[in-house]
Amino acid sequence: MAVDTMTSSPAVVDESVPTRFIKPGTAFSVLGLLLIVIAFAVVSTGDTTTIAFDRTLTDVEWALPTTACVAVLGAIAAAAGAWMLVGLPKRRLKLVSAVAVTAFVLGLLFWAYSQPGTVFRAESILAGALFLSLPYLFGALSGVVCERSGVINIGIEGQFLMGAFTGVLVANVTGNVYAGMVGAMIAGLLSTMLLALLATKYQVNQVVVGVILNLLALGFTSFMYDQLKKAEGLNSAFSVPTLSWGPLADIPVLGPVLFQQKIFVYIGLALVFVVWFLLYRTRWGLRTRAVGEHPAAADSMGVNVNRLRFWNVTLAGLISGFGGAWFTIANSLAFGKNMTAGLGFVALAVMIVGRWNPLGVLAGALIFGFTTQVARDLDASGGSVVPGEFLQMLPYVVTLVVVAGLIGKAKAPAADGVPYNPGDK
Amino acid sequence: MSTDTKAPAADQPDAGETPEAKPSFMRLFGRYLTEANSVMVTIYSLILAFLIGAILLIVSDEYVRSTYTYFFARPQDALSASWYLVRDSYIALFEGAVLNLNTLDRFAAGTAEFGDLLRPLSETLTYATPLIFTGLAVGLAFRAGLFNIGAQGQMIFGMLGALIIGFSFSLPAVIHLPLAIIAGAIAGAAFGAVPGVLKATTGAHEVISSIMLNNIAGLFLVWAIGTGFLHSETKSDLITKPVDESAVMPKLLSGLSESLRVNWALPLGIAAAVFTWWLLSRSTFGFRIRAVGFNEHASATAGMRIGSTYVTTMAVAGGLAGLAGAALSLGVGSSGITTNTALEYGFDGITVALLGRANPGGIVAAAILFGALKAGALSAQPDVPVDISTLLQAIIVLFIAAPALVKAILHLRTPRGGLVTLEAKGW
Amino acid sequence: MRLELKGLTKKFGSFTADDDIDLVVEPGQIHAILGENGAGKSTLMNMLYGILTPTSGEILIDEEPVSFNGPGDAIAAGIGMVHQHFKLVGPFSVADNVQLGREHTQGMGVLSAKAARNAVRQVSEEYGLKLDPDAICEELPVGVQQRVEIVKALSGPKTELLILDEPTAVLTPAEITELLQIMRNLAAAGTSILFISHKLKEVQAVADTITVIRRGKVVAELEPTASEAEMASAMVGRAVTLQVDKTPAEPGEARLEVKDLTVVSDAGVKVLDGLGLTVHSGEIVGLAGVEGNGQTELARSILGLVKPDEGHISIDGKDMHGTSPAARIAHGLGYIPEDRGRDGLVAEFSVAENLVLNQYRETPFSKRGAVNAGAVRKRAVDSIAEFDIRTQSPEEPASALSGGNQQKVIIAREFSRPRRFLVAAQPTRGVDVGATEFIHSRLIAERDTGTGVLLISSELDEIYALADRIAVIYNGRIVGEVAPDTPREVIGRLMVGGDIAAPDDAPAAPEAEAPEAPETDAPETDEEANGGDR
Amino acid sequence: ACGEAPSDSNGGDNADASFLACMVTDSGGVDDKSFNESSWAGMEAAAKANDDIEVQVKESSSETDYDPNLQATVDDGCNFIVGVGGLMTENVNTIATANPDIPFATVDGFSEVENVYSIQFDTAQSAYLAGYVAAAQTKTGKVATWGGIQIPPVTIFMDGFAEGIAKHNEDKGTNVELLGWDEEAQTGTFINGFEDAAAGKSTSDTFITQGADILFPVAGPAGIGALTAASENDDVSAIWVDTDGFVSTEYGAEILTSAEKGLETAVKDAVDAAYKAANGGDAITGSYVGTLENGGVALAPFHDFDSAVSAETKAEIEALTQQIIDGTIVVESPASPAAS
Ligand SMILES: Nc1ncnc2c1ncn2[C@@H]1O[C@H](COP(=O)(O)OP(=O)(O)OP(=O)(O)O)[C@@H](O)[C@H]1O
Ligand SMILES: Nc1ncnc2c1ncn2[C@@H]1O[C@H](COP(=O)(O)OP(=O)(O)OP(=O)(O)O)[C@@H](O)[C@H]1O
Ligand SMILES: [Mg+2]
Ligand SMILES: [Mg+2]
Repeated sequence: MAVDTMTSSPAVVDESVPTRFIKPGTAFSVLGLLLIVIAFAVVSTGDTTTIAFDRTLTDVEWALPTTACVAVLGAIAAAAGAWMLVGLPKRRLKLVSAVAVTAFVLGLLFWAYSQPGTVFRAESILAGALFLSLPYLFGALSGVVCERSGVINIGIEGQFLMGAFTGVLVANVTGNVYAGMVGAMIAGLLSTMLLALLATKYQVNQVVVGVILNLLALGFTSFMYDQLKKAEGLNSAFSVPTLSWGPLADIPVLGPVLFQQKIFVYIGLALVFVVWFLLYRTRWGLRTRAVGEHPAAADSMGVNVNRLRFWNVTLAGLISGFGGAWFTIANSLAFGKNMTAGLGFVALAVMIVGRWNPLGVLAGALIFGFTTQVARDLDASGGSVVPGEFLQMLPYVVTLVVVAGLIGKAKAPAADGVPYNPGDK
Repeated sequence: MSTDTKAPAADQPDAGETPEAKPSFMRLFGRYLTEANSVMVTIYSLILAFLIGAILLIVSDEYVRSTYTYFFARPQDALSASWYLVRDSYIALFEGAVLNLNTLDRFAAGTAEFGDLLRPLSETLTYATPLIFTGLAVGLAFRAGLFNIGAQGQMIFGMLGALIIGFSFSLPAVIHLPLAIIAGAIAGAAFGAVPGVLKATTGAHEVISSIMLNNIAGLFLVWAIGTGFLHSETKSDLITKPVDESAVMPKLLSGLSESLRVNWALPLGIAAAVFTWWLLSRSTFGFRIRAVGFNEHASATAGMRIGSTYVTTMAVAGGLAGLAGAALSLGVGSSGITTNTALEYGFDGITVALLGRANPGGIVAAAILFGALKAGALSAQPDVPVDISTLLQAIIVLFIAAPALVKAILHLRTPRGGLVTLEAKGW
Repeated sequence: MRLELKGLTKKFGSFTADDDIDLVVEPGQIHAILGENGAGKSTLMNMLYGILTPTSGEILIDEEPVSFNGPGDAIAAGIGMVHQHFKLVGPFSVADNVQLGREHTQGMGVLSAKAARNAVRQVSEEYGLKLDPDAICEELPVGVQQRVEIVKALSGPKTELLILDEPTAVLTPAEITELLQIMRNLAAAGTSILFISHKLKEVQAVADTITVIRRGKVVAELEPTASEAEMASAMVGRAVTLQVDKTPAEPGEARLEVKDLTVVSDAGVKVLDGLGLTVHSGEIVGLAGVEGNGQTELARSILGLVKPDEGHISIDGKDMHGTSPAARIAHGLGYIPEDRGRDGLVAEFSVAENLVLNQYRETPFSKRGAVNAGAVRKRAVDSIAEFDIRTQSPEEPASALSGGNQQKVIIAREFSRPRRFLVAAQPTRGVDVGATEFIHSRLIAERDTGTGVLLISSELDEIYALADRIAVIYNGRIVGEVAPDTPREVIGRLMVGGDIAAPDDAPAAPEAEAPEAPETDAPETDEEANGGDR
Repeated sequence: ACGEAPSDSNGGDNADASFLACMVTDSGGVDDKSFNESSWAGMEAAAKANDDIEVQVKESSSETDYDPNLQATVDDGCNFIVGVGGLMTENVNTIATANPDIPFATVDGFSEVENVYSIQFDTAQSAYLAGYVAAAQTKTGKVATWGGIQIPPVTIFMDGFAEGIAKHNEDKGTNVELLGWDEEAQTGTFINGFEDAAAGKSTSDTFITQGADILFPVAGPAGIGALTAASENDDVSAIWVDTDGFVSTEYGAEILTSAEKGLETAVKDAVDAAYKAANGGDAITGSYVGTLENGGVALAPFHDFDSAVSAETKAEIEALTQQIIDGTIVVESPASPAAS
């Protein structure tokens, strides 16, 4: 008896028909040509870019001719741009853009590492990059859990501070670094609990609460830090060992990067997949996403929206609190005032770059870790043409470019930041 | 961000309430006091914050803490020690921010001048001035539904812009000073417009781009100060050249005492607040900002250009933050700026804007309150821990943002028209 | 299930939305509730479903008093509800939406996608509601979304009472026929149904009893044999003319010319596909069609919010290529958007400000960069009087107005300035009979002054009442332009992509009681239709 | 603050002392593990040694706080006021001119105002010795230095360190390479702050991967990052600055030696001198430059590394010290203390 409302489907633009993309096409063509110009005009002909496997195959070094490499990479980027200009199937656009961006970035890297004295120590740099991506990873994962349930968590910075501080304190008091990590998680939990309470029970604007919680955490940890200074041995550094996975650690590249790291790395990577699984494969995840997307719908199906939000946000604090421990325990450092240096805010950006998806967040955090590490490496090797400050800007500039150029309007969960009042319709 | 009353969300008023024929003034007043209206919530927030601050002070003082170890044996020790500690601490804050009682005595005895009496107030206003500008920068953007977390970076560029004009020329002050101020505003506006342009053209969220731009601006400042162009010719420390005499903000009360640092940036800030108020509530541009801020779809349907509204709003906000920078580099930092001169005024502007409910008048008041906390804390150290001021700020704003919390703690009644809450857009 | 409400009352603050309501729904009965906008119908249903807590009164199920702490309790008690505003999580699949809150798991809270899919298939087969469990809800046409809502409501552990709050507002005539048949089948199987609708014909067609609510009070109990006029006057409290008087149109020169208009959506779908349409001065062209066939994009292209990929639009003889919405508005384009909450009003702005939302920069409302508050207020006072806008004052925020009055604010705004051509999209959606009557008469008056009007409506009754010419849109194309006396089923067939010619002996009765008619030409399954739609 | 408020919470218990010595920090704060902290230690030492001296400190968060803080110390009735940091010198001069009766001191700055006593250090000298030791001890032939912010009190260490290495290369024919600082160009690696120890750690890690086995961080608390990096790498050690890191940090086992700057003693001596002046002694004026000669700067003991450093190297250090003292070797840095 069903009557069809659609006897014929509407016309669909064929995604495989070539379409022109003028703006990105022009941009990539110009950037590619620029690289080619650099290759021939700026790089001197004899220059080489050295890639070393510094931890496993210490005697292997690849010396590649810089001019040729940069020119080839430039050509790839330019070709991608040209393809966009003459027209390419729409569904290939993302892939081609990604190739163009990668080629351009690699070209710049080849150029940067062509200076005498600079060696691209692939293994150390990649291992360092993974380690440096952790604070962004933890912060952004915590953000994902909160915002997927519809609560904006601007307070990650504050939760980091609380975790960093408490982690050291608890480790000192108990003498056990792992107790310190648990302490950091609990501190994170308690501070997000305040956010959760205000956001659900008191329906306070979440952005506002986040800003306030950051201020509160900064004031509180700085104040307590001064208090603790008066007593000996409450703020001494604790560290965790680097785990080496026996023969696995000797695999070139993979070994040093994956099998010779601190426990924080493994927890971080595991969390990405755990959070992903929980969000997309479990009852909790289904309800969480529903609550973040359309709380009234979830409510009408008997899901207690504010209770779920409360606990999700509270539990997300475990992750960001643990991220706080990275600053102190993972780095074998004591606590210092405002030591998180704004990374919590950057983690927020990583969350958006990762489109509120744990796997995307992993990618975003790695981009950040990598650019930070490369910038530090170039700055330290002293051979860079660019002033150190500009190298340090690299991660931020890359994020800007990625967000503006490739991501565009990222779509947040629809009810993100909207307090839910069960009486509303 | 709006300051509007959410009428429908109102809780139930006390059951069976019937309007009385002619309530006496005292009754009305008492009713007002026990109601969670915005004035009383603000007052109670301050009181609650200072109460919590008192607890922290007591906990942090070793001696007072020790008196609590024998509290049950001799409670009067602990109580009087606590009382004196809290009293003295708050008096110290008050003396640093408003009026130093010592100086008052000396003034009465004829050993201090009237100008000395005003010094705490002058300090309060000096610290409040940049906050007025950055608070306005954040508040204005809030009204267009934009979260301008980038005031810090905009201020840094404003600082550099004003500084460069300030030391590059030697002109009559009537031309030079305004020129340098305008340069600061333009530099801040240009930098502030960037997130607006990115949002309008690519949809990039202004919060991310502003955070990135803040970091970029901070690093740019470090680099710029070290360059030969800006770096001080006489000092090897990381400090810039001083601005020319003719571009220095004249002190407001130098007639009374040279040590009164408050300068003409303060009246400029008040003028900026008045301008912002006019812009928001009287001008057609403000009409558009608010319309877009509340509902961009309806605004677009009514023919308003959303993208250009974002760009202009962010540029104006950036210009205001740029003025904060100009106030610093031509005022207290006129002998050269360092990487620390900007402090966190840009980020504090967010808190000020929230506390002032994105209202120019409220922002000025909030900025002065924060300036007082800062000046008080600075002068009260080492007796009062410096970070108490940050904590007090956070707690005050927390309560003000959460009137429901204040209402619940103090069992206040819901006012007619419901609780006034702060509104800000999500992502 | 036998449901009884005794003295049910709900107060919001000092405002009483429902006042001492008594009601009985017998098992297997279809009980219709009628009432103006804001009469308190949805509030009543929300109390029944546990979303709102009654201020006083009690609910009895099979003579047992019950109290619900939330929808979960109501679901457990055997109540299912289809809400007036869809409660579907857009990015979720149909199966996920249906299982939300009562998930199928394979232990440890891990979801079982297979079980969820099967459950949907089972319910949809049992009731003949075809659905693809894997389709993403936000990509489905509204009609199918409505079906998802019904399947959801029926998927409860033991749904014995079904609440349908304005379920037909967004459906095509054929879909309505289908839904009404489903309701009859369910009732026959013993399910009790509470049915809310503003469409009196539907109520006449299915209801066993009718309760009329006005201002939160039960004002009448009617039999389904009552006439439409009787029902309408019971709802509004006065006599209502359901027929709009109008003289024949006198079309003049072309005011809107659309040629070969093509718009491609972000997803790559041609939402408008070479559409052509002309509207002359002094005529109302009704654009009939199932929602989602390009009406929205057409209206937005005319206003200039959507940039066409191909084609031309000219208004009053001037090509609008490259001009901004502001310029088109200034050129004499009037625009009543279909979604008033989203596109029509700034809810936080006052009524006065909303009345000048697209004219605030023109004299006399602006003076040297400042808004002239006096002029704005004067306009508001005038408009409030002329258009009978029920508001406490011009300064009251628009959000405080009832839906019908909000719509009047938009009408007043568009009718209070010079205009050559008017787009009226769904001008009376969700508006009660009284306000509808008013808006209709204004539209006719508008036409009589020589304005060209494009009336976009998914309400065939409205098209018939107002249009001088009817164009039918389907899949982004105009599939037919017909005279206003064309029979309902012809247009109904056009709306779903059929031919003008009747397939066989179609019944002449235009009303919704002919479920057997379109049944014969439904060769494709719905899964395919849904799949192809994306 | 006000007179009646108890002001003893920071400076011991000399509640009814007659002499109040006050200090104003620069933006690093009193716990900067660098010159503010050392100066404060000197103040506290003075109070500890003399019951009649009370001390107090006010912290600044930026140079815009200097004036009010200095003014507040005057208002508090301080009898001796120490401003820490070269950037504060001008502010100290201004307030000292306005209050000619109060003695002032400026740390790491030079002033010509009558009642301002300048305390400066030629740390290039101790850093020179440290550089020499580093060049002698490195196994990889690479040592690294990095700084907090590029300012004179930092770069003077780096210059001296570079020259010490150059000296070793010249005398011993070695080819030890210094990463992180180019004395000629005055450019190098800075983490743009003194707080971010995590950045210090990762910068140090980077140097280690580049082959450096001795690190010389000149970055206050952020330098701790170098010590943790060294603690995680068996073959890497570090040289600390300002204080003897073996004593002042928890990483004694990683610290080869330290380029000391005798701030604590100098400040304590200044407070004592001011106290004497107030009690009828000579007024405290002029300036002080800490050198190897007067013990104001020094190379700290090797502690745990004592056996690792050869007797030959120790003797050479002795000799170099002597040569610097008698002027045969002049360690020059653009950041060397101003005319004295
Ligand atoms: N949460 C609430 N707070 C305050 N008032 C409310 C609330 N919900 C509904 N109302 C008011 O209660 C009245 C009844 O609303 P209800 O939604 O029940 O009307 P309705 O009969 O369903 O109207 P419609 O036909 O437009 O759907 C309206 O005036 C509405 O504004
Ligand atoms: N008012 C209109 N009427 C009919 N067709 C239009 C109208 N406006 C635009 N178009 C069609 O849309 C296409 C593109 O419009 P237009 O030239 O304004 O875009 P554009 O300015 O190049 O875009 P962009 O500024 O984003 O690069 C044209 O081919 C034109 O046919
Ligand atoms: Mg309703
Ligand atoms: Mg164009």
